[in-house]
Amino acid sequence: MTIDVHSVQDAELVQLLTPEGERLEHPDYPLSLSDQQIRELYRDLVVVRALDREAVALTRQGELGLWPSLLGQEAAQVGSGRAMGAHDMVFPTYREHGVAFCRGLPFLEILKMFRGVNHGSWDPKEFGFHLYTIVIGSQALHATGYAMGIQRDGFQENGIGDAAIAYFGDGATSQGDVNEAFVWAAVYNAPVVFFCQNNQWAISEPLERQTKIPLYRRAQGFGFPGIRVDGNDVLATLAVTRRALDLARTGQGPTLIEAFTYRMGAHTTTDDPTRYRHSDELEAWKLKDPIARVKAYLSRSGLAVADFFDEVDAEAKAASRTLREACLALPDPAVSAMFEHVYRAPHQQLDEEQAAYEAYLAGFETTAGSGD
Amino acid sequence: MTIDVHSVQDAELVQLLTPEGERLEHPDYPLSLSDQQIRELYRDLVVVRALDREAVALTRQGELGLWPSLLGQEAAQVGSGRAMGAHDMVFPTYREHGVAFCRGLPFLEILKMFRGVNHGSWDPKEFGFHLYTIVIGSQALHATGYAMGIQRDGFQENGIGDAAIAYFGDGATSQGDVNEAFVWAAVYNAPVVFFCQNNQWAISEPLERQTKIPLYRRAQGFGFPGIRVDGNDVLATLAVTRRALDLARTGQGPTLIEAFTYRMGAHTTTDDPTRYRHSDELEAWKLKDPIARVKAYLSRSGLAVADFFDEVDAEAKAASRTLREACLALPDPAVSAMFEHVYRAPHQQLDEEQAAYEAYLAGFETTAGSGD
Amino acid sequence: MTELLSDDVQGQSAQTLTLAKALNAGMRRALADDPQVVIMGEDVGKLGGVFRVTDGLQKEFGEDRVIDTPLAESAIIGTAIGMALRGYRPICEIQFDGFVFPAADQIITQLAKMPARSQGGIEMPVVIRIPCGGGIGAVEHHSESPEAYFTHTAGLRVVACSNPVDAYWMIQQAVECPDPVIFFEPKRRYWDKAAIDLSGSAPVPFDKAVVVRPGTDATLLAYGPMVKTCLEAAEADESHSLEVIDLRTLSPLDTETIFESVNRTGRCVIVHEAPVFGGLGGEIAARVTEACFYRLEAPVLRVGGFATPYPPSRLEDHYLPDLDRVLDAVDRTFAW
Amino acid sequence: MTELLSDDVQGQSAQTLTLAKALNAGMRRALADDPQVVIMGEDVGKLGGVFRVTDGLQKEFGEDRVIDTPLAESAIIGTAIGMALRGYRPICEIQFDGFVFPAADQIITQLAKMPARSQGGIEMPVVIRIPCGGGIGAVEHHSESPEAYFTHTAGLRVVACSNPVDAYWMIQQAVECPDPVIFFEPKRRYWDKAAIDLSGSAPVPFDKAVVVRPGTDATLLAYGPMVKTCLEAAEADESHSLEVIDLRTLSPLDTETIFESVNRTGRCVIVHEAPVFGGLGGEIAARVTEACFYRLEAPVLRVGGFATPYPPSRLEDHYLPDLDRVLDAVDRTFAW
Ligand SMILES: Cc1ncc(C[n+]2csc(CCOP(=O)(O)OP(=O)(O)O)c2C)c(N)n1
Ligand SMILES: Cc1ncc(C[n+]2csc(CCOP(=O)(O)OP(=O)(O)O)c2C)c(N)n1
Ligand SMILES: [Mg+2]
Ligand SMILES: [Mg+2]
Repeated sequence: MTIDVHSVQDAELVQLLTPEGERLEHPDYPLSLSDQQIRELYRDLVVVRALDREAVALTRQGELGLWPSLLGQEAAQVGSGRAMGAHDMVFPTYREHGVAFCRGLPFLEILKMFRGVNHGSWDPKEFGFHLYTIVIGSQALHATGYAMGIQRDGFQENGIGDAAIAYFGDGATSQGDVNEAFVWAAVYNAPVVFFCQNNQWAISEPLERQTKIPLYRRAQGFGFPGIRVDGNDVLATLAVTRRALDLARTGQGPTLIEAFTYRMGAHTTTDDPTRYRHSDELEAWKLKDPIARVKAYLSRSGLAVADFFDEVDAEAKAASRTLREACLALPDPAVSAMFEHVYRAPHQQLDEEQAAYEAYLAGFETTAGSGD
Repeated sequence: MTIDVHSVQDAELVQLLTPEGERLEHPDYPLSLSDQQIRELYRDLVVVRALDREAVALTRQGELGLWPSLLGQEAAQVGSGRAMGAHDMVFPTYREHGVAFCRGLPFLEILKMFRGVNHGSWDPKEFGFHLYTIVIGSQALHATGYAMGIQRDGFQENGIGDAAIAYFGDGATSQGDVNEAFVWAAVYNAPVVFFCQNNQWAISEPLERQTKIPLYRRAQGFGFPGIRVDGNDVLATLAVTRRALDLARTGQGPTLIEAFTYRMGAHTTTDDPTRYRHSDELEAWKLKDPIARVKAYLSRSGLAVADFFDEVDAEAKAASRTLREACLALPDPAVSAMFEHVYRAPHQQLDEEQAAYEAYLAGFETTAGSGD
Repeated sequence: MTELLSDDVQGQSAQTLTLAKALNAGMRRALADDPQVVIMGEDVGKLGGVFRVTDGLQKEFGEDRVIDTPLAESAIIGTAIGMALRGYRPICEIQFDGFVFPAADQIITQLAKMPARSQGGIEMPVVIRIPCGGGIGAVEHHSESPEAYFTHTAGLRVVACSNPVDAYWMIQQAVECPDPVIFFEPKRRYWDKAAIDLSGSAPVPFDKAVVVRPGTDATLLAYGPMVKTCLEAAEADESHSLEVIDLRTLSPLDTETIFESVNRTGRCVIVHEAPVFGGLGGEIAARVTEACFYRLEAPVLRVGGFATPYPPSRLEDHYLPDLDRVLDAVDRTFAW
Repeated sequence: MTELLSDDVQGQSAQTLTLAKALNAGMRRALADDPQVVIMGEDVGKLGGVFRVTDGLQKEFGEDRVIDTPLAESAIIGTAIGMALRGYRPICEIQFDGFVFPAADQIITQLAKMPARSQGGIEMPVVIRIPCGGGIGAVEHHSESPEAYFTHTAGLRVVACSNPVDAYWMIQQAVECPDPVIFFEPKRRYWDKAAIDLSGSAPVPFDKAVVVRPGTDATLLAYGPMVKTCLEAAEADESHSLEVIDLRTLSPLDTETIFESVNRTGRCVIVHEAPVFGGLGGEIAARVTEACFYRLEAPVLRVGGFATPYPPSRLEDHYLPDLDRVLDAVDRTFAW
């Protein structure tokens, strides 16, 4: 099967930092960051990768039920995550741990979900980061509706315009909901950015099962701009996302960003990618690692020295240790948590079920002198 | 609201016969028809319009529950309908009476559905014309799946390649199912033609509620060709559809055809378009009438004389009369029809329900000495 | 704001309105009371909906608040969820019962689950209006009663109005409700009229059933379009005193009102247009039987649609429960 | 062709297989028997499905017959309908129970209705396989039991297998069935093993329930994953002789087998993982009550999920009916 979706890559790809760590300029995407800001991006990338790796380890040890690793997608997530303003609202899938990190969401909150403690129950408003959505593509519509709300609020609640940004994968572009979101966003000129991480795989299915042409071109068919960015380039991702968010918040409508990247790990910890893909693909992508190129750039240009890299590594290690400890200390949820938030107004049948079940559980306590 | 979807019209529109009846050539769509063939197309257009008008009249008289008139869309339907081969399979909406006519489906079959005698129960295989589909967009997927079946049959059952063709409206392009059909058709390179009759309205909603750009460009976003044809031009529609079907049956994949036309009547007989659209729009479109231009062409070029036109009118009138009589003579369905075709294998609960209901009805007969 | 409006409304107090107009008046009041309320759907704006239920509202409240949407039900609900996340209170219209299914995923996996998913952090005050039921001679997909799909979906409240007065109040209660509400409207009763006191506040709580006709011998349970049918049946039955309860709320069920009645009468017939098989009647029958086991003189009987798709309109009179079929079941319960 | 295959299969006769492998063997046989059979779904090809139920089938039968599809459930069913119209017999896989809802419209308005719509002219031999139920510690949407949405949908047959032998035969019966079949697979039992005689023909008809454990005092009705739970409960109950029926077919219901049992025992408990409220149990309870009214010593009781979304996995043991909750209901029915 010919992957013509790849062949066009180089010509159409926005890149500001080559895999070798060479800084490029792009006429449409000027980016000036302070040295400190670039070091911060490096720090984000390293810490996010470390935390993700810790979560994988915790899963292997049976502490989490499952973990969808972001390995390889750090730059796409940190670059876009750092492009946002405080009041923008992110609508993630289940793999946006790096974006979550940039939004200030404690990593532990994500672990709770994969430990089965809750369904991912942080406060979206506090972090400008909606709950993870597992049903593929659904959140693209939520983001679009949220953006319609922004329009009705006169674009701003907060002095500067707000925008919504929906994340989804290459596989998700086949879902009706995602395409309906494109229709709506275009028709209403809604302030929403569609951020597609094309990591080349939807579980075992390669990109050519979802499209014959590069995904960013989908947007053309709906009448708004699409752009492909090197998703392993944190600078390019940042610049492209910033621009798209600016367009959105100034009433210039939606943009589709295709972040061209690669899922370096398994789909989730329960997946075995050796069943469906060749290791040479993986090897080729290793050369495009999102972190190595920033390190190369920082070193080469003298923006950082060995001490800095050691410091960051140490920080990542410490954060991982803290995460692990906090995870292991997580209490199981109370039985009442299952019943109490289904409705806000009373629901007679559910209330009766809860009462009956609690009485039933209490029966064991009485009988056995103990219970949970 | 600016309708930028209209402004591009002329440049991008394939037209072979102007509203004034002038024959144009198009480099990509050569069409050579015999005089007789053109007269036949004229006949189709006139008869279809007459039958449709008769159905509207029958509805007004309470003989049908509802009728979605094709008034104004005759050329789009006859042109495409006459482009097909015997083994192609059409997947219509609820308004494709003209296509149905070209496929040899007796008009009465359609009336049965709108009289509430059945749900539109002709044999799709006999006519190469699937049942009407009311749920907007669903049939686009059926057509695509059918086309996948054609591929698996080695493209032909019958000596020449088969193709599937899905009809839908401008409103339908917003539905997830239609866009999913685009994804699938592109990915599998399925032998399917998507024939969108853009009649400018989805009930009360104008085109700009569904798209910001011309609809035919949607296909680009999925990686297959889209083309806009003058849907009031029976020759252009025929040529463009023929070409698309040929591409499909020779393994060259899907095409989206946007037939640019206008719904001259109400959405259905229960609709009141004066609530939402201006009569000047209607007046402007009257000048582009699909039948007048063929008549003008036939007259001007001497391909037909007054006798011919009178003959066709008489034929249309006779067909309408026959249709009316047959409609009025339609028997009501038997109660058993409701039960008997839900399952092929026995279904105990349904069988019991049928038996009980028939016994219940029989009870009335016993009591009243009559029943239905 | 509310003060001001009450005055406006007072002026129109005790009007005679059709059920459709009552809904319209209820929504007008909701839109006026709360600037976060919006209406979304196909043809709800300029046309005022295919049943004119939203007639005039776009003109009055503008295109930003009464939104003609592209043609996609999943997107109507999906974007309504997004608007609710931004603080809005959308009222979505599904044009006909049979067209709710493209939105099933957004309703079942997102709208219904998001409050529980967030452990209460997220409120989803979204109302989904669905004209339902048959009897208007329509084509396929325009006459269905899909309530059981939603009553089985935890996280949703499901209600059905049966008359103009309830229509006026219940739509407002639905908008005020912090939970997502599936709101069924009996389309063949849209033109039924009643005098409605448009001022004041709702006479009956949102989650209560109402005994609409007291009786002593058997209890008829119905909702939506079948309430009127049951009332007519009760009137027609000269040999028994039939109590008729309008359930109004389908999830939760007001079992207190139901059980009190059946414990008194000892007989119960449930009537709905939806297919009996797997319908809401089974749930009610099971609960009634459990709660009133020793008082039941006969099993709870159900009258409803058959296990077939809704038939072509020339057969719908056979499909739909009518006075005779209701009384047949009543007779059977007495003959048990 | 069938002759030839029977020989092949004979060679493997009486193998011990897991439920997942039994399904695999059943589908292999269906694919080999009938060239019109195809498999469609996400990751069903090279990966062999996330539960490996289709493992090796693409390799054996090619990419044209075991089709990895784009990621869209509505399209999986919609194109399967199209393929069926062209004469194919698709077996569609929905990856997890919670992901069937994007396909609800195609299933409910098209697949289920098309045979009736066509007055029998169109046959829709489409099978939709859905791994269902909880108990595997999964995240949201991966542990649900949506059967009641489909049993309420006229035109569909709905079945659930509970053990490897049934899995092997029922999947073949489903493929042979001219009606659309929703085929539920109890995912937490995928690894249960049993010896299966792979040759011959199905030992039990497709539309029959089976008494899997005879008893005299009360009847337990279950299907899918709960059959094993009920068998364990019956074993554990030393004071009563409990009969366990595996329903196998949910639409239609084999009421003959059910009523015969309850008329004998006088007591009945229905167990399913799906929420009790609006679940299939209500339908069964209503029918059992009507048919066995004078034999029932207690109302039919139901044990099932609560009227909540499926909870996070650390709470699923509370949500899922287990041996204790089943026996609690049994005790209640005896104490009535
Ligand atoms: C509606 C739906 N169908 C199926 C699934 C199962 N599923 C989970 S992830 C996945 C693949 C998603 O691929 P992609 O969109 O590329 O995102 P990625 O996992 O690569 O980040 C599938 C099929 C799901 N979660 N939702
Ligand atoms: C899923 C669905 N939603 C809503 C409807 C109600 N409805 C019938 S026709 C129509 C408008 C269709 O517009 P378009 O696709 O442009 O076709 P046209 O009627 O103009 O031929 C609508 C909303 C429907 N039939 N199906
Ligand atoms: Mg991917
Ligand atoms: Mg239209």
